[in-house]
Amino acid sequence: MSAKKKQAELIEEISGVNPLKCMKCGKCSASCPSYNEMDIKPHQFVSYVINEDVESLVNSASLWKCLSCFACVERCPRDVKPGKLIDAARQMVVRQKEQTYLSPDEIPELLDPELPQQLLVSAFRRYRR
Amino acid sequence: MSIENKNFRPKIVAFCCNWCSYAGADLAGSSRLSYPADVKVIRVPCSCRVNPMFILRAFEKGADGVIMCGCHPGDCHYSTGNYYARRRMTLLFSMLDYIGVENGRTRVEWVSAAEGVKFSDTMNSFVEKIYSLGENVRLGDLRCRS
Amino acid sequence: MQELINRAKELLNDGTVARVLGWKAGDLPYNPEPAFFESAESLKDFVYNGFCGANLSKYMIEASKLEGKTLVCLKPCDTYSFNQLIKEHRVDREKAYIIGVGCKGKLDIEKIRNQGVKGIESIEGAEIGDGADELKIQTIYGEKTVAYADAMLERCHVCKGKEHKIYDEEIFESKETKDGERFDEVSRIEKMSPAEKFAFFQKELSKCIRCNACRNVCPACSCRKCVFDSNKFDSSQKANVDSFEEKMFHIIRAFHVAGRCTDCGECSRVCPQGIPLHLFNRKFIKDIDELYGEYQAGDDTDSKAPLTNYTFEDAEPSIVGKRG
Amino acid sequence: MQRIGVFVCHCGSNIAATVDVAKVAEMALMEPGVVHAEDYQYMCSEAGQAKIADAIHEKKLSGIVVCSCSPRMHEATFRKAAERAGLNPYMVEIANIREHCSWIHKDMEEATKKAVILMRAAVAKVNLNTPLQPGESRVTKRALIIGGGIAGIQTALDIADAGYEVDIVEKTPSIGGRMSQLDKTFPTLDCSACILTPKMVEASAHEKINIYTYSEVENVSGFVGDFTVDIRKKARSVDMDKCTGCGVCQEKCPSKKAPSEFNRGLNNRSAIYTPFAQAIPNVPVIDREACIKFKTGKCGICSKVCQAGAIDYEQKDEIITEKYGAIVVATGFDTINLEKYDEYAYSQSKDVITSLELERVMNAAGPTHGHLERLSDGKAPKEMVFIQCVGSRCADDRGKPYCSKICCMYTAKHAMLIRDKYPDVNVTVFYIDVRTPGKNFDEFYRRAVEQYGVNYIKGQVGKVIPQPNGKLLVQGSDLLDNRQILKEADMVVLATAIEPNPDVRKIATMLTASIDTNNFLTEAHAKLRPVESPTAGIFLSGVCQGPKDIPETVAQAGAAAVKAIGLLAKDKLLTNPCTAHSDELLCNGCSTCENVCPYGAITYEDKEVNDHGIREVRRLAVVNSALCQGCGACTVACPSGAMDLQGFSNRQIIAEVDAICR
Repeated sequence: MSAKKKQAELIEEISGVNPLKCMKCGKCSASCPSYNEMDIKPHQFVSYVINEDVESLVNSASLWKCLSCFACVERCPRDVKPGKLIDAARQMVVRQKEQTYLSPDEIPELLDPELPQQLLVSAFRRYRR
Repeated sequence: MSIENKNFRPKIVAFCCNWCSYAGADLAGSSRLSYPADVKVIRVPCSCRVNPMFILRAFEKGADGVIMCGCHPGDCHYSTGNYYARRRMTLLFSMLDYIGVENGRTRVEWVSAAEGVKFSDTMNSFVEKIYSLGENVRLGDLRCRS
Repeated sequence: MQELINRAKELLNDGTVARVLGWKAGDLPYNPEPAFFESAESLKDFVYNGFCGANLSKYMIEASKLEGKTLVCLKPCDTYSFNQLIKEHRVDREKAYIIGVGCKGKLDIEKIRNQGVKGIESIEGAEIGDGADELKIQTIYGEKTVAYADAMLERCHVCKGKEHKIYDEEIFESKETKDGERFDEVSRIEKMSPAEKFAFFQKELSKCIRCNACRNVCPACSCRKCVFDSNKFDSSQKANVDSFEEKMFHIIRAFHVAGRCTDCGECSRVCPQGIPLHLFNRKFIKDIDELYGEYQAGDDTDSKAPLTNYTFEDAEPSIVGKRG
Repeated sequence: MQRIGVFVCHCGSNIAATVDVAKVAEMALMEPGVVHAEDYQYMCSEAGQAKIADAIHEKKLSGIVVCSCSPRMHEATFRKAAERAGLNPYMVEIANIREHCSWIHKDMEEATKKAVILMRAAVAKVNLNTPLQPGESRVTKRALIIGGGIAGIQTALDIADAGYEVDIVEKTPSIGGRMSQLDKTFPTLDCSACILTPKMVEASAHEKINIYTYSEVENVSGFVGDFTVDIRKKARSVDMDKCTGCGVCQEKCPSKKAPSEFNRGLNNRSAIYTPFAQAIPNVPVIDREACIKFKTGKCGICSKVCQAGAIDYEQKDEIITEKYGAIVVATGFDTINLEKYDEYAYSQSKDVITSLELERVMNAAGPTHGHLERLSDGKAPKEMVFIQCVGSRCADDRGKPYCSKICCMYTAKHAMLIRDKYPDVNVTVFYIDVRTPGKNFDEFYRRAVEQYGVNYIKGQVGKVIPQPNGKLLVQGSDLLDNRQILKEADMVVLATAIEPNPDVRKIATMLTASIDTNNFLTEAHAKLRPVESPTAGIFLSGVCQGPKDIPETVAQAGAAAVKAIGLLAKDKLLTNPCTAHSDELLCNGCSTCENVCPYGAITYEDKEVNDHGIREVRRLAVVNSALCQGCGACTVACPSGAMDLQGFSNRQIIAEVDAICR
């Protein structure tokens, strides 16, 4: 199996998404608040994965422009959820950098008591897996 | 229960009603949705035709699993057949469980004529379950003299 | 007892009934047997005591075909069987004159023997009128006493009640004998591991000698021809001990009577090998009660039986695995 | 002992590619009773059937097994072939080695093994088969149509024109259905009412057609040729014979706050009402929920103003029981509930409407008398946005997985009509795909784009946000330009997915007609029997079977009518001989079987029997084989095993079990 194919499969595995279900309706791009900041648009994430070009996705600006607001995840009529794909690409980068995960009991002492609750929640939402 | 016999191929009897589940099995076939060859289907007009004696008979003759499929409750071709079948099978399975036969060896699943995918998924999971339970010793040997 | 005999004589003499179905003394003090009495004179052999466990309902199937009414003595628990037989059109209510006889618990000779009482010559205290809490037993080794309750059949400890469900007249007071829960033993088995359950039933069932006593005594097993004697299922009795029905006989029998069995306990009472056969029937009753609502076969003559009834919301068979 | 012939079909390569057919035939010869076995390329072909006939003659076969495709496919073919060769057709059994074997297994050895076992089971069964003779049942020459929309009306007219009595049962107070709510129809743009009303009138005037409006099917029993149906005629509170349809009652009715079903709740109607002016019958009903007389006991104005004295507050529901030979389901559709699509702001803004609501807005008899205006403030819109595929083609449970089929065309129609009548209104359509297969359909869509300048944008809308200024901000994407679009619109129209009428589930259950996961009625064969339900005598007309437009509905309605006529034209039907029968000597007379029989086919009789010399009168179960449908419920309920099912007897099934477990 080519390295490219492996990467694409890893994305599918991490995200749990089958990109072939996409019917290219564009509702994700229509919903995306960061659309104008992105070089690769949400609806295009899917075809990058299908075309096994995860490399471009990983090097894109979009990778870090996605807010994980999950509007595309909520509204996608085909259960494709581009937000999860881009999140998976981020996970892949994180894993490649060999950063390990925290264990839950390590977290409390790392928390700043001044930290806004909402930030914490959105961090959990973003990194939950 | 360990599976020592690596060549173990279970014998599985599937009773399917003519109107829904047999047609669902046909649809699985025409959609080329595979499931293990260990499953052999017996066509009955309705799930209510399945006498508990048939199921016990299958076990006694060496079946490792018996599954019965019928129309979804409310959709029986004969209006009410599957309701009676449901009670009969619930009680029979409970009795088998009561005498110590693993209840994974028996199953009832409602499969409509449109559910080829469900039929194949059901058979795949049932066969997998039977593989995990291994050969059926208990039912074939209920009254062996100690 | 004399009261009952007198009343039977009266009914015979005035032509209300043509015969009496009751019990007559056996050759031993503890084995009276069901009998028909055609004349007032023959009633001298009539007995009714603690050993008259036999359920006479089933004899009414044949008696219903005879000319005239039959006086039948039914204990409270027997009346359930009679109702069930009416429901199944097996007996003719018009052909029966039912005397609901009181009951203070029926005795199990095996329980007496198990207490080390052997060589029995006579037993005192088993009479219905005695009201004694103790049995005085004369044996060839001298007199022994056994508490009445300790000698009772299992079924009397979980008695369904003193009420006769159907009768023309009642005679004798009944006594409360219930001191256990009907489904305790079933629950105990349910909690066992599959291997333990299997071992338990294998041990019990391997005692079976296929004498068919359970089947022959069972009021629900009243088919003209039993499926086990029929070639329609390829299950007729064959010499081969390995054949299908040998192994599955008791399960199939229990299934055949499921929803119809009144839990009269006769199967276990008559089993010469002492197999607790009622545990099969009671399991079905317990499941039916839990899954489809409480149902007592023989409570009435017209309600729908659980296996010929349904609701859309009935439990799925997968509940068996989920209940654990 | 039977003399059995086994015929193994290659089905071209369908079977032969995965099953060693020669081996199956060879193994067959080792089975008890088998005296002949062969394999052939296409057993169902004329040559294949000739081989079966030849073998029956030459080898004097008493039974045959065909190892081929599903019995649901060719059992009838082979039974007929056997019958022509002089063999009782019920001496034929099929081993399904295609759908249940070759098509699902890849390994040849494994598939061959399984095919051999399936063959053995069929041989074991045939060994116990007995010749069966079908009985006859009568055909009631009357058809029932459930649903009085265009599908039901067309089917009724076609059946009635063939000379048979037809009853239409319609739930609402008038026939006409969805089509009566439409303004114009694509691709011709003719007015819906103009083409529908004559049909409604024709149906109501037809001497063979009887219409029950404001009525519902309550219970169905019986079977093909002989259904018995209870119809509940709901209390109309108006005497149909006396009412002249003058309409004064509706005018004078003081309760005018009930939402109009016909106008999709966009305006109100009176408590006593006809749904629309052309309603048939033109007799109002009193909505008892809304009527002041029924709620408070006071009022009675309609009764006072009715010259004909037709108002009857005491009227009660009436149950009519009627017999039918055939039943056609034409229950139609509704639009889905949009509450799970909050992003389109349907519940937040009155100016976001469904396409069906737009039909009412555009219609001269509608809430705005045909003027295109915003329902919030009555202003004329300048920017209109249409959103396609709302709830259609949806993989999750918010919508429907299928394409609703009609939306692309009606949206093009709406866009075109608006641009035609109001050229200053800009119309934008957000689409995923434009699907226009159909005669003159794509031309129609192109006209919308090319002639009428409708702006089609490829890309779905993500969100509709109501603005403080009353406008609607539409956030969409243009996938071809690769840009996100923010557009202020005055009105948004949602091409809402259609779904089968929710009542169809109840009706399908009564009819024992099968239904798919989307509540569409299943056809007997997707390609070859598209207007018949698998349940004999039940036919499908219109959207209840799947999404379709008016011409398709009318075509299917006609097809369903032809199938029903084909049934009604017969005087007698051959009945399935696979019915239950009771062994008199084993029967206890206990009534258990009677209690589970869904057809009332079992009765009890006192009969004299001779049981091995004992002559006595016994209470015995007797099966009426004309009523028995052969489900087998009684066979298992019977405690004594007296009840058995011909063609699926206890011994036959046990023989199959044994053969499989051997």
